[in-house]
Amino acid sequence: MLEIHNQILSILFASRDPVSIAELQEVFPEREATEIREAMEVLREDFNQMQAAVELRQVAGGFRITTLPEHHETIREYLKNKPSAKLTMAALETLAVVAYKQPITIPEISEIRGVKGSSTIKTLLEKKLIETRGRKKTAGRPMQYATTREFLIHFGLNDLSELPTLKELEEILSQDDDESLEPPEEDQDIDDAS
Amino acid sequence: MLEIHNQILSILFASRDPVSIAELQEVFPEREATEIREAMEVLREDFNQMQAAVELRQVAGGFRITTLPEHHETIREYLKNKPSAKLTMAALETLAVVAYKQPITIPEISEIRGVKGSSTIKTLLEKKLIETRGRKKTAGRPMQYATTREFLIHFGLNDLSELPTLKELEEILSQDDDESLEPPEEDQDIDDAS
Amino acid sequence: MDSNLSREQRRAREKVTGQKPMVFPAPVRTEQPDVQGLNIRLEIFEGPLDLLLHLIRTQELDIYDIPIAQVTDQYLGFLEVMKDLNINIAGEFLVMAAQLILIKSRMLLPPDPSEEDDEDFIDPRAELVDRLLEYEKFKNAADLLYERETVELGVHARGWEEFADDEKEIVDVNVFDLVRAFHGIVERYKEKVVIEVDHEPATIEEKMEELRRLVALKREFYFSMFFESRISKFHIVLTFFALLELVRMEEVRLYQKGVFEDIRIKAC
Repeated sequence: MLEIHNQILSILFASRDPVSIAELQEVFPEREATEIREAMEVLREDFNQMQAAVELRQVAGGFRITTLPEHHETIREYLKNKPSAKLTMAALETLAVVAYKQPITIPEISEIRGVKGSSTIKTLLEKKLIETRGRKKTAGRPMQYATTREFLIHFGLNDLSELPTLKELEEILSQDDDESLEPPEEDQDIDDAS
Repeated sequence: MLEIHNQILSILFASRDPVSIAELQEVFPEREATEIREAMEVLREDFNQMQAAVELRQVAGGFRITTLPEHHETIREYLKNKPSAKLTMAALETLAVVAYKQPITIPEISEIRGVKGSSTIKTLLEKKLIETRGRKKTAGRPMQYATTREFLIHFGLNDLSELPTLKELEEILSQDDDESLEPPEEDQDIDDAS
Repeated sequence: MDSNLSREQRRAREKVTGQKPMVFPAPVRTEQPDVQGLNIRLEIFEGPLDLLLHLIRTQELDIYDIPIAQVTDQYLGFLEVMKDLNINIAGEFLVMAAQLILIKSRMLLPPDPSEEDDEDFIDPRAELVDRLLEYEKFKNAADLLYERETVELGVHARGWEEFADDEKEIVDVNVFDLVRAFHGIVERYKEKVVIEVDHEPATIEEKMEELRRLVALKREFYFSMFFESRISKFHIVLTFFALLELVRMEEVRLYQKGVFEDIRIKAC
């Protein structure tokens, strides 16, 4: 038998949103509401006594595990250092165009993407994924951009020739979908998209 | 003064991804690596003793808090989400070949599996379980593939060395029963029960 | 969020959340060999090696001394059943069938008297055995991954991230994302060109400019892509003239594999 405290705790941990007593009642229909409320209260006290990193707080709509405010600076520091190339779709597209068409000017990028706007260029420059690479010898001598060494390192490439070609990608994409994923059983019945 | 244990714990709680010792060292530059490692070990023991809802695990070269498997159904009942799609046997076979033979080209994978078709490659790339890893220095310079960090997380591995060696796999085969695949803890339970 | 799950939905979920593997070929394999009846689910075989291993292992045959005649007959019988059931037999199965027949016939040949003793003798089955043993290791690794996946899918990470990044941000990108993004742009561009061709009056010069851009993007494409959407004959002719002009100026080259094959357009 699983203890209800632990079951609730696992839900609190895995949930994206605050967890309400009403929601928990749906999960545990055989339990009384008071029982659930008591278990939550016990958990809260446990947290407040034992832990000095997180607490169980009552926020809009329910309960939620949150880290204590005194640790927030530490957490921010951690998140800041974490290397990541999380890019927006727009930035990814711009980076892709630069990678495959370098050196390239901003008007040329806009032309290819069919979208104006150079804010993504700034982001990519800041992330050191692209850099300026001389000026194009045409009217106005516009600045050209190319990918950096950091770009290669980040994507685990030795040189640009290791980028897959469009032809190679098309070969992979043209393969029939082979249902590499086992369809979840009776999938059609469950069309909940959260 | 904030205790380093609690600071680390708060980071672990705030992060979805595994947190590595190296990352923590960047957050606490004034601390020795051994100090951080010790604190992590203390936390792990604490978790394993006290908690019965979540555990601290070593995954993909870092540490991560996850719920215990026995709470799976409860959590899903709460989250009301679709059961995650499982990989097909074809995809798992391909992954197994890549995991042991990386970096490897698509024709080499087909050779071992005795089946043509790179359709599973597409799914595995999309799920980020494999990625391109340079080109092979043979005629045509074909793309090579390798497993990713996501692969380690998906299968709950700390690193590839946690997989049995190919030789060990042969031995498992010769024993010719499924029990040998069970983790050793199971055996202990059975012993205790008898 | 739907909080009103039907009973069916709950049941479906319970079924899928079960701890033990369900849709899994291995248990089928542990059943008693049923080669006579051959009523094994066909899709469970990932390829000819998988099928062969199944025949060998379920009948507890010695893999180092495969009774090749018996196994070949069973293998071919299996393909027959597949054919009768109108199941499309992948080419690899047929290639293996041919190999098995070849090995079987070699086994029937008397040993070459010029070969002094057994040491020079190469068993015709040797290569196949090696392949099977090699494949079996990975098959076993795949089973292992399956079990790990089953456990890991039941494990949940923190659902909520404090200080999470913008929703706009997508996950870490890799090389595959990069090439796919570029591919997407090229496809989009192609569509745009086709639409423009369709709706706007154009001169040969404009058409040439479009083609130049397309060639710069794609390096190579097929003339047929201009027929992909509703398009007037006039524009096809115009495009064709523009192409010829580019060929004349040695900016592009045209290729054709055969008389009726599609024309490939490539940058010079």
